[in-house]
Amino acid sequence: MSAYIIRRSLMAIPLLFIITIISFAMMRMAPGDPTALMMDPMIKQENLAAYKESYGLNDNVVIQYGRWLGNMVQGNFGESLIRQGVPVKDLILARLPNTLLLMLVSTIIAFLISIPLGVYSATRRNSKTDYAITFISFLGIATPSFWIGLMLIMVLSVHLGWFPIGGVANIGEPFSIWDRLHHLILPAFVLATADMAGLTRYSRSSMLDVLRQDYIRTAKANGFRKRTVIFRHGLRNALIPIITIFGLMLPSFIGGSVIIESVFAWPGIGLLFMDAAFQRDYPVIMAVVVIASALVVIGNLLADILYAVFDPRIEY
Amino acid sequence: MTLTEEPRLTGRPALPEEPAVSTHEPIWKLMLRKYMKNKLAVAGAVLLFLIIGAAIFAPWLAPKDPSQQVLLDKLAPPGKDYPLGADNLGRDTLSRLLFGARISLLVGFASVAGSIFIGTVVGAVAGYYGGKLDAVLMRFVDAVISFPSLFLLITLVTIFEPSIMTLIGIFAIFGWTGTARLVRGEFLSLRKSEFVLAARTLGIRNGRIIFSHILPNALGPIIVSATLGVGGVILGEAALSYLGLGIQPPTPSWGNMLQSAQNPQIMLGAWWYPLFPGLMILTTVLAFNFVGDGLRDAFDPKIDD
Amino acid sequence: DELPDAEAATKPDGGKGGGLVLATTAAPTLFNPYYSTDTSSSTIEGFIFSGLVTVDHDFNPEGDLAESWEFSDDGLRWTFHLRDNVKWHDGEPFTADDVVFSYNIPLSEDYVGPRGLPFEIIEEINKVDDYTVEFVLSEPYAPFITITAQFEVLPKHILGDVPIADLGKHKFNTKEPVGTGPFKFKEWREGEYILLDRNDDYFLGAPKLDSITYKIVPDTNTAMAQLQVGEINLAGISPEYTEMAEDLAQKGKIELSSGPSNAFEYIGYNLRNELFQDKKVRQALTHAIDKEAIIQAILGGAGTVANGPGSPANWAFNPDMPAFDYDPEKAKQMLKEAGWEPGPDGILQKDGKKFEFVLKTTSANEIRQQIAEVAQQQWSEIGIKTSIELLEWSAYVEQTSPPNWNFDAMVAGWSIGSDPDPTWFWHTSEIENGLNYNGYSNPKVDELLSQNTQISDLEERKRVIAEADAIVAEDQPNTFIYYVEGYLAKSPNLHGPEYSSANTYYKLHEWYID
Amino acid sequence: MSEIGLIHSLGTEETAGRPRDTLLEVKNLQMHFPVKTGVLQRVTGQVKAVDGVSFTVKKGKTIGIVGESGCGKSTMGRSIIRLYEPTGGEILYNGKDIAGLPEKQLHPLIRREIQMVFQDPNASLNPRKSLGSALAEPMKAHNLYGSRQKRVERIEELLDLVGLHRSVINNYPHEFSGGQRQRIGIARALVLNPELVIADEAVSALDVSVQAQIINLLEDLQEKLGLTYIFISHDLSVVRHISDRVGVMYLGKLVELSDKEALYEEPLHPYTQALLSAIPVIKKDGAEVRERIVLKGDLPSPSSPPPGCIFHTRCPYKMPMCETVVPDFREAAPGRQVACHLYGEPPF
Amino acid sequence: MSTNVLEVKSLKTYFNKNKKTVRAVDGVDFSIRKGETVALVGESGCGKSMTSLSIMGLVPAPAGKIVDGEILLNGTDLVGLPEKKMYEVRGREVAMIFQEPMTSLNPVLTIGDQLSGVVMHHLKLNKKEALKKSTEMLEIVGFADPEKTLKDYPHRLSGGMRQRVMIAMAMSCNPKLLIADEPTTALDVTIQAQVLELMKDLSQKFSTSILLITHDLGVVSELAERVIVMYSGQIVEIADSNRLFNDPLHPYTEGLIGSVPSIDGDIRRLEAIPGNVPAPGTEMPGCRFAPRCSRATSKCTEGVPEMRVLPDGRSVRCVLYEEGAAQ
Ligand SMILES: Nc1ncnc2c1ncn2[C@@H]1O[C@H](COP(=O)(O)OP(=O)(O)OP(=O)(O)O)[C@@H](O)[C@H]1O
Ligand SMILES: Nc1ncnc2c1ncn2[C@@H]1O[C@H](COP(=O)(O)OP(=O)(O)OP(=O)(O)O)[C@@H](O)[C@H]1O
Ligand SMILES: [Mg+2]
Ligand SMILES: [Mg+2]
Ligand code: NI
Repeated sequence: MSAYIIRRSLMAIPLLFIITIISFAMMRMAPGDPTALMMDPMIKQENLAAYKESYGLNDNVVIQYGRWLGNMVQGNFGESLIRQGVPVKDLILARLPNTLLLMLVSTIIAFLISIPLGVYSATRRNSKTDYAITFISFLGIATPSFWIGLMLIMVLSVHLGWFPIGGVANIGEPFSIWDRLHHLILPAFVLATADMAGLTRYSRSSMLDVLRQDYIRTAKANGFRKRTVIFRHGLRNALIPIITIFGLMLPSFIGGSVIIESVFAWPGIGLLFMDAAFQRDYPVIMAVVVIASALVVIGNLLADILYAVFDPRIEY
Repeated sequence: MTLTEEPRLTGRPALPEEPAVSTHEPIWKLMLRKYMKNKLAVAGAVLLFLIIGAAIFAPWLAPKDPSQQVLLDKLAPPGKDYPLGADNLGRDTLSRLLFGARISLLVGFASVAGSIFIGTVVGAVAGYYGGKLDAVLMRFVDAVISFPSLFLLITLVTIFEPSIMTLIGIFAIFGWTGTARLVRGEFLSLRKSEFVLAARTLGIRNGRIIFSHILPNALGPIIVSATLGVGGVILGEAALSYLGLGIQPPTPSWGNMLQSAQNPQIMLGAWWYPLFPGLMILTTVLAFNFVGDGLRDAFDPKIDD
Repeated sequence: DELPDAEAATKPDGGKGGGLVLATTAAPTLFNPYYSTDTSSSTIEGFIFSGLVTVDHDFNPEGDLAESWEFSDDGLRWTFHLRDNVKWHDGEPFTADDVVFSYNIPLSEDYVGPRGLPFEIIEEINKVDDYTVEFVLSEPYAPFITITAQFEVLPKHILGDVPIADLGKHKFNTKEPVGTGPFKFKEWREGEYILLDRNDDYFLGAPKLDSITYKIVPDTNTAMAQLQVGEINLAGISPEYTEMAEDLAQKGKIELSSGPSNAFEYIGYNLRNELFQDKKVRQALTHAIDKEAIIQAILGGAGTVANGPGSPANWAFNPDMPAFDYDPEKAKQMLKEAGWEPGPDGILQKDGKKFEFVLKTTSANEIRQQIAEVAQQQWSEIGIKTSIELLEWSAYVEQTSPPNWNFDAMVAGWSIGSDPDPTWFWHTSEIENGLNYNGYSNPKVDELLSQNTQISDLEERKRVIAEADAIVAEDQPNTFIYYVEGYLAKSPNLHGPEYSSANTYYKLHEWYID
Repeated sequence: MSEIGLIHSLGTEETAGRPRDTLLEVKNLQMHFPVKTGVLQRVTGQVKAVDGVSFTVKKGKTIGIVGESGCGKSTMGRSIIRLYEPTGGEILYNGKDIAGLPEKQLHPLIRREIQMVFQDPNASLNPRKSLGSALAEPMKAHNLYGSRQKRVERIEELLDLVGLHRSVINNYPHEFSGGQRQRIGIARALVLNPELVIADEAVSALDVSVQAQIINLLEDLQEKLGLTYIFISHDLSVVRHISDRVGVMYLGKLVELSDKEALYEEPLHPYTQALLSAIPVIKKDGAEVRERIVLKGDLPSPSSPPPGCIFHTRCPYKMPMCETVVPDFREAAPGRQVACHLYGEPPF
Repeated sequence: MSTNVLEVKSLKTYFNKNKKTVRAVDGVDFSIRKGETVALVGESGCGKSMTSLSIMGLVPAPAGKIVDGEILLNGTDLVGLPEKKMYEVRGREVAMIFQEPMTSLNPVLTIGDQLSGVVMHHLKLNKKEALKKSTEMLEIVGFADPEKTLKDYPHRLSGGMRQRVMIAMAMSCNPKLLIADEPTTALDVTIQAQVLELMKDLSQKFSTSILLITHDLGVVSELAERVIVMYSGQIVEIADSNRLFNDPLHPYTEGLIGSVPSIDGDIRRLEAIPGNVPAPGTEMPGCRFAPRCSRATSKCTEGVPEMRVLPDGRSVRCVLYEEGAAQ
């Protein structure tokens, strides 16, 4: 198993390599450069030139990529072009935990809510509850998540004042779990909605598939109660395909985090990326891309491992 | 008993059979019947029909010129002059919604057409020929999937100004991987199916096998994913609009009309302005999902009750 | 995390205090005035550091680290007398050495930063004694006091040994800035906030506020929502929110103050383009735009119609510039005179060429976007076809600025500095590398502008600038649209702040919260 | 049936040294599949699905191949029709080796002359093609029966031949019963006037009564059209009914090949004996009852076949040498070949 | 009467689909005595499985429903028995094994989990006892190393082994009736022989009654004492297995037997029954086999012939054997 993990991780390297090349090329194709932000009557062109020179922005793109890659391989993401003198690593480290926390919690929410709903819906196929759950799931899929987020902020935060309007914690207060949760709940929930809806649909059909299987008939013929049949004999089988979905969901979670982070002023790597993209802070852009792709790769690896844990038929 | 003395299979006709079936029902009718059973799907189809119709006939249906500004009527509430109110420059929301439907649907359909095309070609080639080609193509798909697409999207939108064409291109470029995997899966299993083997032993060429035997049988899932894809793109455009990267004004799209919902001043003072584009997006995506769901059932041979 | 309120009990004059919470949508970059260019950084630099002089609410220079100053009759020698009671946040005393050190940074060969320009006129800086410095300028330069002398001073005892080339990336800028200002740097949480503590040893007396929290939010909408629920207690209101702000003020949730801000918005024409080379055409284009309607519809009234450059917020403003009021008929008439006749499709034509062009602006600014839409509509009514191109900020800057000048017309705005010198915008010498994107060139204007910075007499200078502005207004290289009206919202319990386009944080140390 | 005579004149060029009536000669055919394991799909071994099979098929005769599930019957059939590229051995069709030929060269050689009938009547027809277009397609692919009219005539002729009503020409597969679909499958195999038909479990999926119809049909067609069959089945009774010679496969190898009568009367290989005895038979009065030999254990995996004689793990007559020495496939009696050490010293 | 473990009386199980009624089981009567093995034969779709699922109370709802009839298990009518009571019957009183050993075991649970689960459920044993019982059962069905097998997952076992596990599971609670729905159809002949031997042994050992469903007449002949022949939802003939094969009464039975190629008989032409089984849901007056019957007369289509018990105990549903019909 561990050999498998190592091999899988090694396989991810060329993947990441391709991704960095594409990103770098794209990024450098984008018009404008970091000096766009420095539009100011007091700027002297020579100063800008010196600035570009000092960050090597005048070099050939290939050379720049080579330099970047060389540093990256040594774990050095370079320094921000905008926040001069600040290592990109510091920026990432400050933001990444927030994004991870948000993703983790919303994944948990999504799974905790949608799987039971889906299973319930499947076992009550064609009942009123099934239709209701189906309809709500569809609504969840069809509503733009930022819209839900904005609505919730308007109602719950601005009007009722139940939740803070953004951020990860109250500023200047000592760390408290409650405070963290208070800030976390809305964004995590909203980030979870779209996937939650899809996941509910998916677990429903997965469970329906399982309920059609022969071994379920066997369990029934053995006189097990409906609940036992569903939970002991059906659920684990139904979960197996859902694990794959988990792997596939990750990219959308990471993508969705950009939007949710900006709706909820959540200082994660998504917001960092947005800023960096607009400011053309190349080292930061590249670092976020690498981290995000690595997250997806890790997530898929995790999904594979979970798959093996849940499905005894998979052997390494 | 002398049954053996009456060989039934010699002579012509060998075995007098009644025509196999009394009702000659083509497959599409069968699927239509399954589809019609899904009430939500029928509702979705009707809705889509209406929405697409409205988009096509927008110039005739729209009460006003969608770009005609009456600055004094800025954010007018729904009423006689403006059935659904006016926007922040005093343009008629209903007219803009109708013309916006053209843009949103165009982006949706065109980019999905693009991504389905790419995905189908890649998936078909990978699935049918298998082996190294498959491995290489699938690694490539993996790379694209692992790409933090929204991030790249943002980068792309900054490279190419977010015109309709670039958005279509961008969504197509990112949307195809799912289709590719799906089609590959279908092809992998279908290419081993006996009717494909039979076609091969009959000397039918690969091209014809792919297009005439496998593809029609893989069409169901492709169409379903396309249907859901259009909804996804419409949502995606709205999300990009939220970040200010969607279809750019003054061209109306539902996404950029909804974008104003961010503004608490409008949300609190003129809720009707973001409400209607929001509802349009919701209904349309919902309709696409219902239709997709219905089609899935209709195409699925397993579900027959 | 530490409790900022730890020393709340030891507030100097009891009762008053509290924390000021501000919000920005653009995170600051670094706290070193010689390297940062963005407003967020400058604002915070103003809290942490002090300059030789500052300006009051009306741009009048006022001593800060310098108690007084004088200049020689030829306007070349400036002598500043420094306060002798100023301490750096780390307790070291502030002296003339610090000033000499700081002002030499941009003059150094090795300097890699964006602030070289205003220092170009400085010939040398001399320490006269510990509390006196003398600046020698290469030529008389009127804006010296309000531009250059405002630069904040850095501590030599900390940075003196750092090679100038490395100064931009020094951790002083981001991790441990030490200044002489009313607030001390405490913490910078990446992407979240910057926290400053009161400097009890501030030379004008300990501030009454305990702390300043400078929050980073992703967009104005969030900032507005936070203002509404009191999560922030001071905010500038951008024009699209004036109605909401007024509403909130009416409900007593906030208090509003307002005034003209030192900026103007315009549609600029690329005079390199044949279409716009005829002055008459430009004037006609202006006649076609209903500025008043724009102000009402898009800004909720928060602006005044502009006829020419400048701003009513500063003293050099010329209220009597030629005006080209909204008059589409006249516009058509003038265009006809210029040879533009409607073609079969209704679009104006001249010599077989249609009057159509691209109007660029940035998607980063919703107001400009809307102005573009309105302009497009209003021009279409006189037979001019425009298409709007919205560009993401960096791309926009790159396309419109030297050496590309890739635009026909653009919706933009300029904010004027503490000194109203218009040279930057209109002087021919500014075409090649400067801000004169239009490529506007008028010898008379050049002459006036060259004069203006040499005149130390305020009235005389005002007259020269006014004359230049009037010529520009007549030439209409831009359709000047409006002068921005600025709004400042504060929570009712915050005392002290008042809208000012010159210096929002004037006398910050006296602000307090009940 | 004017076309039927055509093929006979086409396919009978003589090759030196080959008996006139030998249509197909399979020599030491091997088909090894790589085994890919794990999620990484690395090749970790070989499935020896077919491992050195040799036999000849005479024109107009039927050879039956029996064996348990997974012993490589289908793989062998598919290798012969070149759905797979064999990893070893020769397939001499009309004296020409087709084992390694690329598809382009196969097309004129065998795609008309060798056809296959598949097991699953549901899966072997394209659900989206009507009967008519399914049958017309191969004609178009080979540029036969040039006009539409001629093709329709041919299709009607085929429908008559396999006992389907002409009116169903536009119907789709789902509108037919299993037996009817199998008739369509047979009709399709006959469209191109083949010489050799490989029937892979062609009747296994059918109900007994329908199965009998199809078997009778196949027999009639052979008689009428002079077809040669390779009939693959796991059902020994069916194979006995239809074949002239029968080969018994075990783990990718032929263990016994013999004329039908001899094989069923007196099976030589212990595996054949066990196989025959295991078949449940309808006990009618007077019918003799075979003594049942119940084999122990399961079929070993073809990816790790036992050394020596592949059957030794289950063989009731196992000898020490069986564990190490691979028995030759040799003539044990006239016209009978067996791979077993019990028949070590030929001839009897 | 008291020796009958199972009595099925005029059982009707219908499916409602697309407003069409499919009479999957259309008035079936039969009984099984204690210790007896009865075979239910007939072509695909004739209602064999539905009959057995009706007994188990597992007719796929809501489309399928027992609309009429009684199923008496030791005198208790299972039709309409509350679901709670049925839990006690299934697996305990009536056990069932299915055709597909490959898919009938839960792939994610070990053999031990599945086997001991049943035992714990019905015999109220604790985990340890249940495992012991499971080990015993595996031994009985011929596993050499039952402890190891308990820890295995189904995918590691071959088809024959899985079917033996299924049998062990079915027999573990010592049911009165074992329903085996095509238990060997998916198995190879040599493996089938093993399983058939096992079933023979077990039925003797535990004197369990067996309802054997199959379409393989050889298997019937091997295992069953009595045979029930079904055609299109109805029973057409019931007879002792010996009599049935030697002297079938109903033309369908006759055709069925004639269709099977013989392994050691003469190589004659097979006596195929022409035509097809009527499509489910087809309504027809009279005998359902009439359209395929070589001996059909006009009488056949007039009304559904009654099931008739002949003096020698055989029953048949055919006009040929009706009172007064010419033999
Ligand atoms: N494409 C393939 N790749 C890898 N292994 C294969 C492939 N096809 C067949 N095999 C393996 O080869 C062996 C023989 O398979 P084959 O299908 O020829 O058996 P068979 O005798 O036809 O069995 P059955 O009676 O079940 O059809 C099996 O172990 C099978 O798993
Ligand atoms: N879920 C269902 N819905 C509708 N009809 C059904 C369903 N299951 C079975 N039937 C119908 O009931 C009839 C009897 O089916 P059953 O499964 O009992 O046949 P069988 O004799 O067991 O056939 P086989 O030998 O193929 O297993 C069939 O004609 C079928 O059409
Ligand atoms: Mg096979
Ligand atoms: Mg059945
Ligand atoms: Ni007879």
